[in-house]
Amino acid sequence: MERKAKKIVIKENYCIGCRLCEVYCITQHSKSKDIIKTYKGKGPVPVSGICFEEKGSVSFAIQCRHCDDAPCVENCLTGAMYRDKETGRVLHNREKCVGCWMCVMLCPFGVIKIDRAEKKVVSKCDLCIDGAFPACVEHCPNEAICLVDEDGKKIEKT
Amino acid sequence: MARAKSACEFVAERDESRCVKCQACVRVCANDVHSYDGDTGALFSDYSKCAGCHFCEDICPTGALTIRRNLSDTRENANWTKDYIYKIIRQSENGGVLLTGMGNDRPYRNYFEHIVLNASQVTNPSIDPLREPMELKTFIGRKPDRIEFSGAGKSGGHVLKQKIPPQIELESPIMFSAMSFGSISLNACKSLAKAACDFGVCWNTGEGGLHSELYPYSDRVIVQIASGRFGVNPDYLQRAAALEIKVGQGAKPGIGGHLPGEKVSEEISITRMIPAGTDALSPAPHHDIYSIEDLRQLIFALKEATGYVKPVGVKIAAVHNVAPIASGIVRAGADFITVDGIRGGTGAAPAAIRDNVGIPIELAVAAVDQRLREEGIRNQASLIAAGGFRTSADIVKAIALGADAVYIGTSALISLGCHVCQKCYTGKCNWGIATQDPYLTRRLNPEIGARRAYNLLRAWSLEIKEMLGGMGINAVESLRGNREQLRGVGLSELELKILGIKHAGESW
Amino acid sequence: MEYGQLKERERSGRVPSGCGVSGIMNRTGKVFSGDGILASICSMTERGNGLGSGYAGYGIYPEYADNWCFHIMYDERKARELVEEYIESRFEVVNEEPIPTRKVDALKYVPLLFRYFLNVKNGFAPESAAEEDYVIKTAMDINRNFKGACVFSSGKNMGIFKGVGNPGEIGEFYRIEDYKGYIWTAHNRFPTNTVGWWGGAHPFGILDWSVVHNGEISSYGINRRYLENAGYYCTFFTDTEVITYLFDLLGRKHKLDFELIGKILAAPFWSEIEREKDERNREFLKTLRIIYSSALINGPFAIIVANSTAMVGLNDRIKLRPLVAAEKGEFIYLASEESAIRLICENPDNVWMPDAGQPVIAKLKG
Amino acid sequence: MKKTKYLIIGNSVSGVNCVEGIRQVDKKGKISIVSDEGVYNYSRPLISYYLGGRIEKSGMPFRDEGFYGENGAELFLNARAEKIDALKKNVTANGGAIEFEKLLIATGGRPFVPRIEGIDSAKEGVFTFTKLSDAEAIIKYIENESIKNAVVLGGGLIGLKCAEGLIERSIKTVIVELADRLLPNTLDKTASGIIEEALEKKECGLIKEETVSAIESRGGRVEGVRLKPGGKTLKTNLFVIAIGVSPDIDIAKAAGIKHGRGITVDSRMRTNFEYIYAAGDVAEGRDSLLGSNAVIAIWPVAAMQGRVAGINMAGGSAVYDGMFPMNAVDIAGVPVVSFGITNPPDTGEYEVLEKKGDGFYKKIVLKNNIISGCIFLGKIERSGIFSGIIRDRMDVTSFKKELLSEDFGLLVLPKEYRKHMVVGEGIEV
Amino acid sequence: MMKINAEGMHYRVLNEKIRGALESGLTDISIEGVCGQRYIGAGLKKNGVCITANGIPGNDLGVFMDGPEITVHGNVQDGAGNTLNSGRIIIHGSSGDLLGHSMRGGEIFVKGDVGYRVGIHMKEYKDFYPVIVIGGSARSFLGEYMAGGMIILLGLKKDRRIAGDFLGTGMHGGAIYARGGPDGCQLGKEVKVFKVDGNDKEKIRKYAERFAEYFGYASEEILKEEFFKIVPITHRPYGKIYTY
Repeated sequence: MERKAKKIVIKENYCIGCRLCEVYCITQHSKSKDIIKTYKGKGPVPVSGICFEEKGSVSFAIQCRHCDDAPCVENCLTGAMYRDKETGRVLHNREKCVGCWMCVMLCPFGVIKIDRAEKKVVSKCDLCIDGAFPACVEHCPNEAICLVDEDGKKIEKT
Repeated sequence: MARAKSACEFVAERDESRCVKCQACVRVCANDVHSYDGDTGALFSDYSKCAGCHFCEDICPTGALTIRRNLSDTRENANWTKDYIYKIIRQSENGGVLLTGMGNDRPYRNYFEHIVLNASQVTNPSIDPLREPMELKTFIGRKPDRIEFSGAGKSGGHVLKQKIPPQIELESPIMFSAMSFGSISLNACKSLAKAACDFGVCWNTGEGGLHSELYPYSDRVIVQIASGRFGVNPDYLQRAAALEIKVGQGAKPGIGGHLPGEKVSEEISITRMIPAGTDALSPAPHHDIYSIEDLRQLIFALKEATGYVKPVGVKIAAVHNVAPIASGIVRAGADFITVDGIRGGTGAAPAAIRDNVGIPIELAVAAVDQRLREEGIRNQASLIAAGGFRTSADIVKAIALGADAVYIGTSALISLGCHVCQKCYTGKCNWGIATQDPYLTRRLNPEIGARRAYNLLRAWSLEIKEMLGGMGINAVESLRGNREQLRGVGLSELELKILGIKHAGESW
Repeated sequence: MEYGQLKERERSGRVPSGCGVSGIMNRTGKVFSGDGILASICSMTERGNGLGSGYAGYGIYPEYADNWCFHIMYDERKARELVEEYIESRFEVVNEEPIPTRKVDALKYVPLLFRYFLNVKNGFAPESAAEEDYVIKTAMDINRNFKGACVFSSGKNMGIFKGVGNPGEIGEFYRIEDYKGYIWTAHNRFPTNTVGWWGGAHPFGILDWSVVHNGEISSYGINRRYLENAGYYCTFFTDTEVITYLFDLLGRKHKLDFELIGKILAAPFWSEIEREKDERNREFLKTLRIIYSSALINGPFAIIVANSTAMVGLNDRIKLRPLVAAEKGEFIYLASEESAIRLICENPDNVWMPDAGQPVIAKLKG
Repeated sequence: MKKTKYLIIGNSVSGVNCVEGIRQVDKKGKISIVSDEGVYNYSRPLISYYLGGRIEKSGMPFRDEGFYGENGAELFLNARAEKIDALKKNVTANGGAIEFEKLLIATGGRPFVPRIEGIDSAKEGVFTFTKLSDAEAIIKYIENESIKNAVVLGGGLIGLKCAEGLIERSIKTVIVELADRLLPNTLDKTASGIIEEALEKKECGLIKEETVSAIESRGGRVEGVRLKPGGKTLKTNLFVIAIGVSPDIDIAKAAGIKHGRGITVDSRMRTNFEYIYAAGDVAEGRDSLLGSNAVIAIWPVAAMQGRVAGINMAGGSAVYDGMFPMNAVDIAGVPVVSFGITNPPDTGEYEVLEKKGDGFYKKIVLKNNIISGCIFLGKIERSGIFSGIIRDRMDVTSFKKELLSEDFGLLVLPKEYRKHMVVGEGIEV
Repeated sequence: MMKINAEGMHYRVLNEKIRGALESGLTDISIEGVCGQRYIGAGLKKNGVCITANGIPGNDLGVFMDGPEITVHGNVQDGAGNTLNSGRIIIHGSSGDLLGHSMRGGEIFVKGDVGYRVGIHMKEYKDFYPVIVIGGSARSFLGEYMAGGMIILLGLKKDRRIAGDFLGTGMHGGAIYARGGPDGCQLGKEVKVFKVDGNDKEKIRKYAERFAEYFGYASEEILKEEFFKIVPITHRPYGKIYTY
């Protein structure tokens, strides 16, 4: 199994609290992938895969760590939460999800978002599976989130 | 009702068709210009608080914001401009001295814009600096007039009779000006320090002391010894690449400095070696230098303290008598002399001083270089020019006028994000530069800052190489003082004479 | 345009020029006629434009070997009177005479040309440089302060002959073939920006230094200010003038040998210095370059420098101008083109191209 | 006699994780699994969703079909393990014996059925609810008999989930719970109250502090149940007994394997026989909050124990350092997550922080500034952070006042802890 | 075969004679007493023509030439083969600076050493493939700005470094092959040294054999020593220096 694990590193000392990561995450996971259309269009605005935290002058944005021993994957009752064999990413299959919240309970980072009405996990970072590069990383104005490979080497957008 | 609300200098225009109400602007403005009303879902902007720093404009993901000058104006009046009127209004409110930040913003003649450069055509070849060797290496320090050596050594080589006085070696004749930790954030210091080290030039502590997180960059630091002597101890002197006695700065010749106690944080307190929360006061003069011979005493005190292995320089503001003063400084034993022109920047200075005291660096460099040459002591000290270098061409011109190297301050800060809003003294720099507020300082990621400042050094060095190549010169030392490469445009005879250059149209 | 105006115009500003150079030396000091140098320089007609040529010969005045010899050109009789009065105030005049010339129709403006064999009035201590400084001062004073006069040669047992014309014309005019010397250098000038002035032709000389130069130097401005700092007055505004003074400063005053002068004028690149393995040598080279940074000659040049003891060829450090050297027996040849050597020395023992910035040094034996 | 290197009894989460654990260490050794069920694998907790019609059977496996083949594990379905010969190292199943080198007992739990009057004569309409076959039987019964209402005995996790499944099938359901609240092991009265309201909206009946004392049947078919102590009779044709499960230890007991309530295991999931392991609902492993062994019949524990057992069986080294009870559940549209001790004894050792809002409730139970348990109801998204804090027995003194805050997150935690959470690249603080 | 004695002859006269001879249909011209005459063969466009020059031709030998072959018995001065389009120059002596400046096609063989900036800005185009083979050593800036074609540097004399500094500086195409490798030379930042592959060896063999034939060497001796290839590592080494 060839897998090149990529992770997003959070540099909390440099998060400026603008929350643009969320804006770009939402846009990237929208139908149009255009900010203005995403927010001002008719369709529903997607939920970002990012948990933004702020306390006093400190803030950061955290998203799924794609843990090597991901408890959300290991304990998923339906296999909705799974590890993509090719990329090593932890991904979520909405179709399979029944909303048992096992993953929510076990994620020590608390980064899985739910939709109560639908009874499904609604959003979880997929490292922008549709894009070449995670949108939050690309657009973070202060490089407070960076993409690294499994050796911790920074990956730049090419 | 003489009271007036403060002048709205700027307006933040919001294009509602583009605004997606992400509220990034609300979150980032340190001046609280923008606000979001949860009830109505509307965004408001209070222009009166806007400093014109453009941070919100740059952060807005949809380009919905544009900062413009507020067009509201007073009646047209050649003397009583809006600026002067509002200054009086502001002063009438509290009876205080007007403060400002950055360099002189008055429209004095900028001689750089009246000097043009030469290029080779036919009679000698221009050089392609990308492929052919092009050397910008510069040494700062005292040089002997001639070499002294004893005949052939064992291996047939020459043996120097004595080492030449200490030099600092620069890969490009551009250094970062003195900017203290205090006047700028630690992240800004780190950015510049790292860029300087990565590029092989020097940075300068200002009189802020040397924070321990900056130790990794101390190989290339010029430390300042200023009137407040903040952070000065043997360790500080020992770590440095060179020492600089700060007598004056271009933005406020004859004026001291004052870092208010509320900005003296724990970190600054440690670095400056003063109790946290107390005012850091730099007296106007050094109270151990009331005359030139006292300067000599301090220069040699520093040389003694550091074992004569580091160049010791003196920084002065360019004032009327700059050339003889410089000569005196060189004769007092300085290894380099820094002259800071009237456009030199500052974190805070009385506007009246900043805008009216001193002379332009172009004239000062020309006068000092010429004076030192006339006295036959030009070799004895390097000349560093400072104060308002905005482009590589300014640097080329300064070097051709006689500078060995230049200090860049404002342009370095612009590379870190500064938009020259001139509000440094408020401590609310949205770009995380001229502030100690942890919420704001984190905005300057030193990794990015170092990369950007490095890029500026690289870009300007490349441009300098291009200009040198055009002149058919492949080592910057052949530009230094080479005023033949300059011509004035639209300058009076007296100005040309002071600059020591011919007018455009005159051939060799 | 009158001759005097030309001079003023040329002397009011710097005059760069492209050129051909040639030099011959017999290292044992055996003198030989100027025929060879004449033929050699004349073969490189393409390198000049008829606006200046000249020759320097060493060993040509054996009968006045111990006297300073000034070659002076005058615009007019009045200038001559004033200058001679000044010279007499400073020197004992052993002999004075017009420089022998032939009439050459092609030469339209010809200044008054005189030579003076002189002794300093009050002797100086033998080893001191004071006498030379005195001579230089006199020559510079005349060139600076006397309108219409120009000292263009001021050494001992050597002479410079130059003027506006092609090398053949100037050679014929000055009767170069009549002189015998052990070093000859010559120049064929291709000035830009000007129609040429007699005083501005090469070789340029001060004391027994003479320099012929091909190229234009971009560092002129700073080289000149550096020299002015060292007490030289640059009155000719030519590259050759500053090169000559640099040799005088570094060679005579700082007592550096030609190898080192080469390393100053055509300094090795920093990258080359860094590659020097011997640390002491590296330190020396670095120091040399730091101290003499303003003496670096930047831009293209190929020069032949001579004094009474040596002839030296030197290129700029990236070799932007041509220079070829050859040896045959005790003779050494330098020229811009190999053909200019082959013409007068059909089968040299050795022909080579000097490395950039590496001086070719031919020293007088014994 | 068949031979295998690894034999696993039970094909639920422990068994499957055991296979993966073995394969982490031993890529080749033969693995055999015996299961008394007829399907290759499925998540037992999903049976309520199946009952409710929210998922198909095809959506129930927690490993895909290729799992056994890919891992070189032979699966014997409908093969009930009848006997373990611990000394001879073989297991009798389906009449044949299988010889093993290492054995895992992962027989899970068995529904607890209390003694109720008339239970033996009620052949039709009385069910338990722990296996897929139970759900299938209920569905079949409902469909065949056109059942319209039901009574579920037990307001614990199984009962509630069963009730929810029935409600989704439009069966009018009444839950009978002996305690004074729902999920008595997990929730307190406040939390229960919120869920009760939600159930009420879904027209689900709830009778608290009562139990079923007798089943009334006619012709072997349930007609109603009688309550105790109230004595009231509820008419129904469908009665589900969903009080809970107990460890299925009979076979182990017979083999002389040491046990308490469940099979006693050490930190490597070994029984008193060094080549026999146990994991999951049948095992009595370490409860990190109690500090002693206990049966914690929850999915994550079963998964973890199965994996640890597998690694150790294959010669690797893994330690199960104990877990604690935790539950995630969604009842009537109310998501609930709970950890550890949520109803502390009134001994004065415990400190309780709680906050109730519109549709949400949060409760933290502390002992000596270390969290013993908590309840998140309504808003559960960041609750996982507590799983780590409780596991690591972190002292919360420095951020106690933030514990109930609306925007509780990682930032509230001390920097050192954030560093500790992420080994290597992750969060730079 | 036509013989011209060029002694004392101006280059205009000499070139006039050469052109005249070619126009009259001659294909073989021998010039004696060449000494400094510039532009020999300048702009000549004709195939199958051989010019032999005995002596020292002046600058710009064969400039803009397109077809003829010039053999020089003697050294050549600066700029030989300048902007050569096709044809061949065989030099039995050494060369001055700028040999093959901007040459687009054709071949130059030099028995001895070459000066500075040899092969500067050589470039190949369609079927044109310029080649310089140097028997001795080269000075600095060999192959500067080189954009195509090949330079083979044999360094047979071994009396000095095979090349000077700034070897291949600004090079963005073509290849320089150095016998024994460019040890001790400062390379341009755009190039790196690689081992030669079979393809390279074939090319080297072809030209080494020709070199040996012209100058009387044994090609096996030449090919005995290992060759190294100096080629640019990127086609756009300066892509990141401009800001738009």
